[in-house]
Amino acid sequence: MGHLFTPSVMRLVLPVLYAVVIVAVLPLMAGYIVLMERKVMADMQARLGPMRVGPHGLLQPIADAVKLLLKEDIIPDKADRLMFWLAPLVSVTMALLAYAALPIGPAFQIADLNIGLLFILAVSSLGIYGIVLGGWASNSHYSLLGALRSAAQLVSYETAAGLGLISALLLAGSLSMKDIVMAQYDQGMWFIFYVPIGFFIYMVGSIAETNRAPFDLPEAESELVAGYMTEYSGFRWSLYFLAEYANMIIVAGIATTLFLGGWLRPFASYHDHMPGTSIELLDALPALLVLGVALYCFLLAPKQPVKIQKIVMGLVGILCLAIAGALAGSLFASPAVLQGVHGAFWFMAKVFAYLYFFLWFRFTFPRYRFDQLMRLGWRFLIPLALVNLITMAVALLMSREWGWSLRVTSILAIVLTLGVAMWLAKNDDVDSVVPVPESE
Amino acid sequence: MSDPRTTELTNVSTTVLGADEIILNMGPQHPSTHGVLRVKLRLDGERVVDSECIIGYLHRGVEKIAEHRSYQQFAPYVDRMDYVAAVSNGLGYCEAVEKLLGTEAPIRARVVRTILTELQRIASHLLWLGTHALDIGALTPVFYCFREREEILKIFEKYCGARLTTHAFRIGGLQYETYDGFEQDVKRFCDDFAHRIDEYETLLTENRIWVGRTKGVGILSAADAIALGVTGPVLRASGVKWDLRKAMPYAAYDLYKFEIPTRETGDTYDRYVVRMEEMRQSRLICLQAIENIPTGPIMARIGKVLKPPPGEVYHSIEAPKGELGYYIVSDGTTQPYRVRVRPPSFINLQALDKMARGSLVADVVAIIGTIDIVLGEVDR
Amino acid sequence: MGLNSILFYFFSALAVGSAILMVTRRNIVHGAVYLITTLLATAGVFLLLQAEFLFIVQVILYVGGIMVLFVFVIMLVNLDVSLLQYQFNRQRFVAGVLALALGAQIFLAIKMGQKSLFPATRVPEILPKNTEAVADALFGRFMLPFEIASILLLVAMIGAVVMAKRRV
Amino acid sequence: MGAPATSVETESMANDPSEKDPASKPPASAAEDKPVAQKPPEPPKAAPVAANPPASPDAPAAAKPGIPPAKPAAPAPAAPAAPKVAAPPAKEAPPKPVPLDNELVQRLKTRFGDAIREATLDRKQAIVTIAADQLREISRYCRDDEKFDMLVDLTGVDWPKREKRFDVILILYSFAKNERVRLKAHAGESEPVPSVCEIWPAANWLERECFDMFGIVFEGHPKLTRILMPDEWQGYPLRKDYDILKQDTDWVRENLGIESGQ
Repeated sequence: MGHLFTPSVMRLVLPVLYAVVIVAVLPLMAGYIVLMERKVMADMQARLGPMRVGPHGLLQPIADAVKLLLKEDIIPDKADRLMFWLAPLVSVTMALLAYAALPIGPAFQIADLNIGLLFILAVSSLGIYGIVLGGWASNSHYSLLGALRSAAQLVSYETAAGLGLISALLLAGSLSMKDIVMAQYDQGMWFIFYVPIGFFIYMVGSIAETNRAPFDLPEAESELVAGYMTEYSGFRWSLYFLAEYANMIIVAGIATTLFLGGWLRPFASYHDHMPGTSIELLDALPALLVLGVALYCFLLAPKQPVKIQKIVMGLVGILCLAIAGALAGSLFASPAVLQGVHGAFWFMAKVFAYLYFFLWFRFTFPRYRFDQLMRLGWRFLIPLALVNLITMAVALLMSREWGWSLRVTSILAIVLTLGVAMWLAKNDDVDSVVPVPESE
Repeated sequence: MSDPRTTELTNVSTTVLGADEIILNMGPQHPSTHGVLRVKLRLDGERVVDSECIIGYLHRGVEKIAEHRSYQQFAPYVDRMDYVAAVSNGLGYCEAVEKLLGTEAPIRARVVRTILTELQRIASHLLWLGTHALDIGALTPVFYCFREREEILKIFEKYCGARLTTHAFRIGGLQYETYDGFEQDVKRFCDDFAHRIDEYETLLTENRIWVGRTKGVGILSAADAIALGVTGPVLRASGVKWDLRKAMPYAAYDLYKFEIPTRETGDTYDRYVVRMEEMRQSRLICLQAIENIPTGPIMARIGKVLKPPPGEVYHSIEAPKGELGYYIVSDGTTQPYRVRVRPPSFINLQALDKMARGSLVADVVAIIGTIDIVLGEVDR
Repeated sequence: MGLNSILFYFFSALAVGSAILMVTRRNIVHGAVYLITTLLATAGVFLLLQAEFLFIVQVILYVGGIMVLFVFVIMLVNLDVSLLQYQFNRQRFVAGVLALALGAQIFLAIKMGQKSLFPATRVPEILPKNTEAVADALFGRFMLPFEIASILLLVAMIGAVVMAKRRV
Repeated sequence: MGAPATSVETESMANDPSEKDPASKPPASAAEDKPVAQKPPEPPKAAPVAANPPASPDAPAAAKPGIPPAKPAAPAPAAPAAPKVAAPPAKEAPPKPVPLDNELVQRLKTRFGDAIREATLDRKQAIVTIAADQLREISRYCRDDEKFDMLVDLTGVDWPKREKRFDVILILYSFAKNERVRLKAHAGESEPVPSVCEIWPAANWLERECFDMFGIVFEGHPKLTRILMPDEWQGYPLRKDYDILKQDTDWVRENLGIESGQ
C-alpha cells in the first residue's frame, strides 16, 4: 500500500481529485448562475423572478436540469448526424478543459502550467468550432447565418481581449497563473489599478467572446430566431447552455486572476508585512458575511408558504452555517489552511462580482447591430488595446530605467491612453450612421 | 379554402433574384411585427432593396358590420380596432355622431373625455416604448412601462369597469358620473409619472447603443411624410408642427395650454423623442384639467333613439397613432348608411417601404416599431 | 513502456489515422474536422517533448486561427458547385513517381532509426523553461529575420486588403 | 410649412357663436367655490332616459313612441320612477345642407366650368361634387394651386339605386389654410376612375382598399390588387348587394361539405 502515496502518484491523484470536484460542481454552479441572472434581472425590472420552485426559487436550477433531461432530443432529418452530435461536445469539453489552469486557491489548482494563461486562451478559442459546426450541421439557413456571425464576432473580439490581457502580463512577467497572482501580491497592488483600461478592454472583449449582453446578436431573437442553437433541443441544447455559462465563469476567473488579484484578500500584502493585530477585520469578514446569510435564511424559513420550502430554507441555512464555521475555524488553523480556504472564498466573491457586471450590462443596454459590433471591435477596441499596450510598456520601462515608482508612470500611461481613446471615439464616431447608398 | 399565402408563408423562400438578392419573409408570426403583419423584404446581402407589406390577416369587416347596427350598438366595435387606444377611438366616433346630430356634449362630459383620452395617449405611448425598446434589445424598459400603464388601466377600470376595450363614452356625453376619488387617482398618477418618465430617459436617451441603433434609421422627410399622408408623432418628428388638438380643437382641448413637440430629421430617434415629450404634455393637460372639472349634466339632451337627418360628416381627432377620422353617411334611419374609418396606422404603415429602403434587416425591426402600428386598426 | 511512450503512440496513431480519414472523406467539412484532429495530435506530441510553448502556438495558431478561416471559407462558399466540376486526374503518372519517392524516404527513416523505435532513455524531467528560450532566440539572436518576416506578412496583408477592396 | 394659421376655419366648431350650448358656461364662472366632487344638484333628466337599454336592435323604434306595448318584460327604469318625459325634448336639428358659394368654389367653377356639378355645406363641411373623368386634373389643381397638400382619406360609398352607383370621396386638407374640403365623384358599376396616385402617393393603398371593397377600378394605379381580402376572394364586401349569409353558406358548403353554417 505504501507506494500508493508516493509523490509522483500524489502529484497525479490530487489534480484528478480537483478535476472531479470542478466538473461535478460546474453544472450546479452554472445552474445557480442562471438563477442569479433571473433574480437580478427581475430585481432590476421591478418584479420578483422565479419564486415557485423551492423557497425564493432556490430549487429552480434543479427543476430546469430535470426538464432539460426529459425533453425530447430532436435531430433535424437532413442534418449531418456526426457533426450535429459532435458540435455541442466540442463546445463543452473546451469550456471544461479551460478550468485546468484556473487558480481558485493557492493550493486549489489542477495544474500550474508555466503557460497557464495561454493554455486557457487557446482552449477557449477552440470553442468557436462548437458553434460553427453546430450552426452548419443543423442544416437551416438561419442557424448557419447565426453561427457564422457569432464566429466572426468571437474571432475579432478575441484579439481585443488578448491584447487587453497582455498589458497586464507585462506587469506580471510570467504566464503561469499562480505567478501572476504572486506578482500582484509582491507589488502590493492589483493590476486593475495599474492598467484599468486594459481591464475595461478585456471586460468588453470577454462579454463579446461569450456572446452576451449588448453583443448577443447571433441569437438575437428578432432577426435570427436563436442563431446556431435553433435546431437543438433537450439535453444537447443544455450542453451548449452549460458551455456558455462555463465560458462566462472562465472569463470571470481570468479577469479575477489577472486584474483583481486572484485569491488574494484585499490589502493582502499589508496584512502580512505589517503584523498589526493578527486577526484583522478583513480576515473575519468572509465568516461574518456567510453567517449573516445563514441567519437570514433561518429568519425566512418559518415564513415560507409551503412546508417543503421551510425545510429547504432550513437546510440552506445550515449549509451556510457550516461554511461560516469552516471560514471561522480556518482563522485559527495554520496560515496555509487560512490562505487556502479564504483564498477560495475571495476568488469566488470576485468572480461573482464580475458576473454581476455581466448581468447588469445585459439588462440595461440594447443590442448592437452586427456592423456596429464589428466596427466597435476593429476600429475602436483593438487600436485602443495596442495603444494601451505600448503606453504601459513605456511606463514599465520608465519605472525600471529611471526608477520612478510604477504608480506614477502608470497614471501617466492611463492619461495618455484615455486621450487616444477620446480622439479615437470622436473622429471616427463608432456608432456613425451606416452610409445609406443612394437608391433610386 | 386554403389561402396560398399562408402555406407558402412559413418556409424561408430563398428564391435567388438578380445577382445575390434573396426574399426574406418577416412574419406574420414574427416576434417583432406587433401583430399579424407580414413584410416581404427583397435583400441584397444585408441591405433592404425594397419591402412589401402583406396585411389583411386581422380584417373583421368592421365597416360592413356598422351598416347593420344602430349608432349606439356600433360604439363597442370601435374599441376593437385600435385596441391599444380604445378610449380615443370611442371619443372620435361619439364626437362624429354628435356632429352628425348637430349637438355637442356638455362641458363636464367634454372635460372628463379629455382627461381619459390623454391618459389613454400616455398608456398607448408607454406600450409603444416598451415593445419598441424590447425589439431593439433593451430588456428592462418594457417592465417599467407596463408598471405605469397598469396604473392608468386601473383608473379606467374604476371608471367604466373595463381596462382595454373600455366603451367609456356614449354618443352625447358620458354614461357614468366620475367615481369618488377620480381626481385624486389621476393626480397621484400624474405626480408619480413625472419622475418615472425621467427614469426611462436616463435608461435610453443618452445610451450610446440606443442612439447608435436609432439615429439616422428610417429617415422620412417632411415632404415625403405629407405626400404619404402620414400623421401623428411620425409627421411631427419630420418637422411638421401640426396637431389636430391645436389645428381643429375638439372635446375641451381649447381650454388648456400645452406644447406640440417636433423634431427635424424624422429618424427613429426623433420619433422616440417626440413621443416621450408628448407623454409629458399629456400629463400637463391632465393636471390642468382635473384642477376644476366643471359641474353640470354629463349627457346632452338627445333622445334614446338616434335618427340623424340624412347627410354626411367627417370628424377626426388626434389619436396616439395619428389622425383618426370617421366619415359617416346617414340616410335618416337609426342605422348608419356608411361608416368609413380613416385609420392612422394603415396610412402610416404605407411609409414603411420609403423608410426601410436602403436600411439593414435589423433596422426594419426598429422601423416597424417606430411607426407604432396596431394591426387591429390597419386591417379593421 | 513508460506513460510517455504510451501517449506518444496514441497521439501519433491518432494523427496518422485522422490524416488518412481526412483525405478519403467525401464530405469536405468532415475532412476539415479530421484535419483539426491531426493538428491537435501533433500538438500533443509537442507537449510530450516538454515543448509547451510550441504546443500552445500550434493550438492557437493552427487550430484556433487558420483552421477557423478554413471552416469559414468552406461554409460560405456553397460547395455543391465545386463538387460538380470535372475532377481531372491526368497526372496519374506524376503522382505515382512522387508517392514512390516519399515511400523510399519513410522506409529509410524507419530503417536508420531502428534503435530509437522503443525509447529506453527517459526524457530529462525539467527542461529549461522553453518559453523564455524561444523568446530569447526570437528577439535576441534572430532579431533581423524576425523583422523581415513580419514586413513580408504585412505586405501580404495589405495586398489582400487591396484586392478585396476593389471587388466590394 | 409655417405654423397653421388658426384663422376662422369653416368647419371647426369651437368658436362658432350661433351654436353655443347653454349648458357649457365658460369654465371661469364655474370655478368659484366648486365643492370637491359633489354630485350635480338635481339628477339631470337626461340620465335616466339614457340609462335604460336602447330599443332591441332588430325592431327599429322609429314607429313606437315611448314604452313599446308588446314588450314582455318592460324594462322598468331602475331609478325611482322619474316622471316619464312625454316626448323627448326638442332636439336641436342640425343645419340643413345649404348650397355653398365661397371663393374656392368660384375659382373651381371658373377653372373647370360644368365639371364642378354642385357645392354644398353639410354640417358646416364643404362638399364639392365633380365629374369623375376630371378627377385627376381637379386634384392636381387643388394640390398645387389651392394648397390642399394632404390627402386625408379616399373611400367609396355604394348607392345601388342610383344609375352611377358609386361615390368616390376624396377628403383633402390644407396645412396653410387649416381647411378641409371633400371632393365627391360619381362612378358607374364598371366605369374606371382616374387614379390620383401620382398626385398624392398616400392614395396608393387607399385606392387598393377601395378597389378591394367596392370593385371601383382606378386606372393608372401602379399595382391595383386586393389589399385586405385574400387575393382570390370573390365579390366585393362593402357593396350593399353583397350578401354575407350567402358567402358564408357557399364557403361552408365548399370547404366543410355541410349544408349551412347557421
